[in-house]
Amino acid sequence: MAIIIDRHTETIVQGITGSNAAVHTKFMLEYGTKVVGGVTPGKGGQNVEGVKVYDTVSDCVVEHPNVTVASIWVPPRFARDAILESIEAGMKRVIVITERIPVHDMLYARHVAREKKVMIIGGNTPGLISPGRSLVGMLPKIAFGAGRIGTVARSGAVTYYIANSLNLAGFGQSTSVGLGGDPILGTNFEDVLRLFEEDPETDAVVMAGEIGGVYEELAAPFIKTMKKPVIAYITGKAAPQGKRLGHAGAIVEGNMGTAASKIAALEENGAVVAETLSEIPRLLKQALDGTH
Amino acid sequence: MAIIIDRHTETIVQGITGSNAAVHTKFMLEYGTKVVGGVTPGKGGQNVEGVKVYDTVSDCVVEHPNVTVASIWVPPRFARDAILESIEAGMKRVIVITERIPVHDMLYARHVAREKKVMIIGGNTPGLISPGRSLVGMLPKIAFGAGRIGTVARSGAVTYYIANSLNLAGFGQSTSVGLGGDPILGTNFEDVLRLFEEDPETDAVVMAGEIGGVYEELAAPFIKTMKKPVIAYITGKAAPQGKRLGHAGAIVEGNMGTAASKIAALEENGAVVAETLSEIPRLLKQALDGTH
Amino acid sequence: MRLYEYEAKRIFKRQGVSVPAGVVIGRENMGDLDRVVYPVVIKAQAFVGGRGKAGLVQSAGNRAEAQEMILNMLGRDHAGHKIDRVLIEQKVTVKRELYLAVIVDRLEHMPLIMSSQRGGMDIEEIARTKSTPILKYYLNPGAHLNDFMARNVASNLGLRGLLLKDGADTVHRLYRLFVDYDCKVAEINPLVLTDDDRILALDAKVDLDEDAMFRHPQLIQMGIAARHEVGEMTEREKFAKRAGIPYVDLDGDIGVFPGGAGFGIASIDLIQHYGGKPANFMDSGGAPTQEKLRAMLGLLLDNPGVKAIFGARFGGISRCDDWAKAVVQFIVENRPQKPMIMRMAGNMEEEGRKIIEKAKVDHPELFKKIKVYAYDTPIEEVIKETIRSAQTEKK
Amino acid sequence: MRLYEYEAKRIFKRQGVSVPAGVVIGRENMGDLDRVVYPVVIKAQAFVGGRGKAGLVQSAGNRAEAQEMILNMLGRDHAGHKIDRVLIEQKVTVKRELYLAVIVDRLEHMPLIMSSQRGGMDIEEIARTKSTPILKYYLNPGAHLNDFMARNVASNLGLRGLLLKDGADTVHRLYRLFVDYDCKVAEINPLVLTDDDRILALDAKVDLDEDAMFRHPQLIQMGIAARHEVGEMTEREKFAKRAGIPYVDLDGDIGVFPGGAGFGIASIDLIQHYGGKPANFMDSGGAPTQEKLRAMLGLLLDNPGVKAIFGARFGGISRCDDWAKAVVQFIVENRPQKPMIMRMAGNMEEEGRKIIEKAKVDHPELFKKIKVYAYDTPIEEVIKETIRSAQTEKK
Repeated sequence: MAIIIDRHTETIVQGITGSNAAVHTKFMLEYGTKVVGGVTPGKGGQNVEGVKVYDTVSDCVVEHPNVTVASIWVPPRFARDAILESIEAGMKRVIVITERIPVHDMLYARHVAREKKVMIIGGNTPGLISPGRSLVGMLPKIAFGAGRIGTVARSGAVTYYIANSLNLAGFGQSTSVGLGGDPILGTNFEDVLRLFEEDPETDAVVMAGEIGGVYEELAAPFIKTMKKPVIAYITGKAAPQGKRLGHAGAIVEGNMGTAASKIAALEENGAVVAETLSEIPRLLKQALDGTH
Repeated sequence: MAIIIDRHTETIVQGITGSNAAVHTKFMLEYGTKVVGGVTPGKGGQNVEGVKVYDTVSDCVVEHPNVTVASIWVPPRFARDAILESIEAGMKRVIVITERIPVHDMLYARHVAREKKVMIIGGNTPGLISPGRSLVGMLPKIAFGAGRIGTVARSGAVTYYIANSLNLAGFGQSTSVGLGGDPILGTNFEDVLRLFEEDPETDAVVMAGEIGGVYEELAAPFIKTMKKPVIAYITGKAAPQGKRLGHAGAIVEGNMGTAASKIAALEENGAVVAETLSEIPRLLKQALDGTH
Repeated sequence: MRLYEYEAKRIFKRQGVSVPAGVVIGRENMGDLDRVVYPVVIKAQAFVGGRGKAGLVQSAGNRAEAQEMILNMLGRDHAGHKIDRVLIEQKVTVKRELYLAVIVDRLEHMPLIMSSQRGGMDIEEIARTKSTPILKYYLNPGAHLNDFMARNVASNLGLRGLLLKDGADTVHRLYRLFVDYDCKVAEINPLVLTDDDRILALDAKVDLDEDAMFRHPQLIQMGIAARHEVGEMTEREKFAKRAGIPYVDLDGDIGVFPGGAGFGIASIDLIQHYGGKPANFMDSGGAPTQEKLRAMLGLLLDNPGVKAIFGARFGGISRCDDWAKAVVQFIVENRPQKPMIMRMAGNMEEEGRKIIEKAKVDHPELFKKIKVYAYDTPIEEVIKETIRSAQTEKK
Repeated sequence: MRLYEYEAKRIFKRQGVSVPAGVVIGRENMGDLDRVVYPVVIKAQAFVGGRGKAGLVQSAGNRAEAQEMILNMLGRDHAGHKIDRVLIEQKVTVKRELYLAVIVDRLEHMPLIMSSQRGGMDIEEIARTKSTPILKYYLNPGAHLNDFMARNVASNLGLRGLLLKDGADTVHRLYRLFVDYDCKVAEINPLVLTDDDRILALDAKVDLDEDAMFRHPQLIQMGIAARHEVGEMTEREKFAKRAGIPYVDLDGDIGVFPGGAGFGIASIDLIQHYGGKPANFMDSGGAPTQEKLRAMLGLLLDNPGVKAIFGARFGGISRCDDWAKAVVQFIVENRPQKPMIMRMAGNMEEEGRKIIEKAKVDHPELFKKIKVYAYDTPIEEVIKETIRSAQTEKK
């Protein structure tokens, strides 16, 4: 077992005829992911890398009733509609690769997804991988290896470097999840930490956050309740201070959003915070050995 | 016990400073109904018949946390907003006296009410009365007397004549509900029949429908399952045939909507159909005596 | 409120739903036939369907042919409507006939989009026999139509490739029209695909919500306002319309002066049931003014066919005292000779009673044929007495 | 994307949110001071708050006084921004200062309307100490603001009687603005009630969603387009902006050529951690073109402060082969003398490796100071080596 996807997961690619989507459809198929269909309106009947293209998600679902996961590769202005289409057609998990989706669009899609109990991951996620079983998105397979560490990060490249760093130290991953780099995310740290906490194939979690936003702080109270160790890596300590707008943001978010506020919230709630990438496997080992 | 309202029900009047609402606030108070507040935006602080006027329903609810029923007397263009305001402020039943509310407005208000499990009665309802206990709306008290017959009708005046006819024959009412004359109703026959079926103080039900719409036909299958006798009175047998538009209506509604289709659906499902007003108490007596 | 096809198509055009090029022609502008590119289809404008079978939709290859057909159609009666205009449209070559409609579904209480790959005159038969599927797409009230929903409908219409987008666009525009104009129905049957791959609304049926007209001043600018839809209006019906009174002439002799639309319908049934013949249907609306009540009585008094007047007021939102004042004033001013058998009960009944009693004392001669019963007389007895009076008057 | 107060107020006006009469003045249009009705308030235009305390908001009773103050403000530095415009507004007499804002709440993921009966500079203090309640009104994303909701907010602002309607109208318009312009924040602090009972936005703060600019061509027509918000831009930053590259100059000696924004931030941290000094922050975006990659390298090469370049590509959506091609072409065309220590791993790594190896064989002299490590070298080793190279170069 892994979280969110496994080797039986059937998946579709929305926007499959785009060049990036087409290349990564090939990579996913090579990895063993069951890509059963693609969707591009007006291009129904074509095929991409041997995968049949449909005009609508519902057309695809008629022929593939077991598909539960869609990945979204369409341009940002069409992302909201593509997400809603997948939700209405019955997808349970929607992995949004598209980046820079308008904030109001994503708020709305997220709202509909929550009402329908659908998980959106992203936008601007590299996707997720359960090494050796399934890959949805565009993560480079070389970075990952099967194992018992869950990872969850906002940045795609940081996800790869962490897995890389873990692999070099002999730690494989149960599942690696990219939350996405957009400001509004369908799934946040807490959601994924909960899944890892319950997953019998995961022993510990590495979470990587960064300056900006509130998701790291919001996850902190849950970490306190977790039985599994959490190693956190927060970037942006050296970044120039971000902007602030008016009083409204401060009223709502208080002092959240800096690297320092995130590190403090995580440490106070029992996460072990790494300073560098190479420190991560070391701290992980300590935590798992109980020597920490 | 009666259905929907009883002597403990606290109620507010939206649009209380209008002339009709003001007169009927007086009548309701005289009847013993607990009218605890009125609402007219911009007129907060005034009072009508000794009832305090508030700017918003929420302001009123702060001072009267037990109020659960609102009646709506505002002009049609403000009705949708007034209904939604009452729903959001926590009202459980909204009695819409206003008539000729735009269809799309009422569809929306009805949709929100169903989501929030709020009962809307009307639009264009005369209201409802549990004789001797409470009256919300503008029904003339003289028409009604306490007893054990439930009545439910679309037309206000027909409601009065039926109660009148029942009273002259010695039958009082547990509750008399006016569904309302607008084309889209918040509550339909079936909803009210269910309440009467469960009400220990109701022995039988008189329902009065009329040509047009589909609510009578939709209620028929439920009548089949009822233990209590239902006497139905359908008007419009002599009315000129109504219009029909295109094929769309026919595709959706089939042959529903005529007096004949309603009478047939009701009789097939066990209702006893009266030809005249005076026949109603006679058929009721037969049904209750089991001699029918 | 139903629109004529040409009115509906004007709105379609505004909203970007494509329709064939067309001109509306009546007797006054036959000259416009010169502006038309032939061949054309000539369609008589009437609310009532079945035009095809009645010969009111015809093709013409040239101006002379068209003019002859039009002159032949104008003035004809179609199910109670006099044809006074035709719509002339350029003929198009049709590849496929589809069906598309947005409707307020009164069963589910939701907007409903219906679509079928087969449209045209036999759509009801298709629906009944399910020979071609009709996709029903429900939306939550107030919801926007998302692009993918429009595509799903277009896909169900069998539109592929570039046409998928055009079809979705048509669905979008029709749904927008449905919402923006407060429609009860917006139907295109047939929606056609032409031989040059255009999507056109060949027919257009729109039913607007009368109760939402207040927020559509643009319709009035377009000359679309409340209208009488069933048959030609009588003079009395026209007068009633101007006075804001829903009124329909029937062919009996008992004038009906009821309170409320619902009881108006009931009283017609009851009069027939007891062997009488109602002269009219009438509705006072919620709380009529005294002026309106007097106008209502005037309609009955002026109708020579009316031999007796049945009146009823069960005071709810409308009060008995107001009603009594209006009735008394009417009687004093118009000195009716016809019997008026009425009943008054409900809110402010006592006050109303006093007004009537005082009038009787003041003007005994005017009240000889006038009776106003109270709560304790069943309404059906009042109806029966009115029927007897009408029979007496006729003798 | 933050707007200047005068830009925000232009949008306010368009949407019917009342603002004081005002003129924007820079050195080029001081003559417009003649058009102003005195007394006025002069407000320096800057993104950064704290203008009051910095003496950048002042009152003037006449033209001479105003001119002197303005000349004094123009050119001044305020937290890294040079003041080049002021907004001059007619002075109003304030009865009450209120607070009103609509914001994307990132905790609840909903639009949030906040209102308080006390506004002004101490609003954060009010929020912290709860001395005056701040009403938080959440809306479902995509939901319309119903009239009653606007009234509830206006009522919380303490507006009564006729002002209730005016206040609700302002709330409506601000919320519409928030939705129509894809705002992250639309804030009025203070919203004032004047002595003649007008409701005016005395200040205006708007933060737009950069990612939604594509659907707001009207903003570009108004002269509002993407801008650099933090401090004055350096020449390199201006060049980067034109090339569509998020880029910030820092004051170190290691040029950072990362893949992805997230790792760009991480690499700056790591360079500092290991004792180096980054010269810049840069973001390639999702899948940069080869042209963009070369422009990114050009920015670093042309910067005399950069002694060594650190590069990293972990190919996800961006492929190693594309990256390798761009890097090789850049090297061949520009013959860089600075050390470039890089690492390439991920999708299409093998293909990328072949491109680099071939280039090394073809142009051995160009690759003397250039290293491209692979998957098996930890990224931190690459960073450390770059730091060492930079130190060597400086000697």
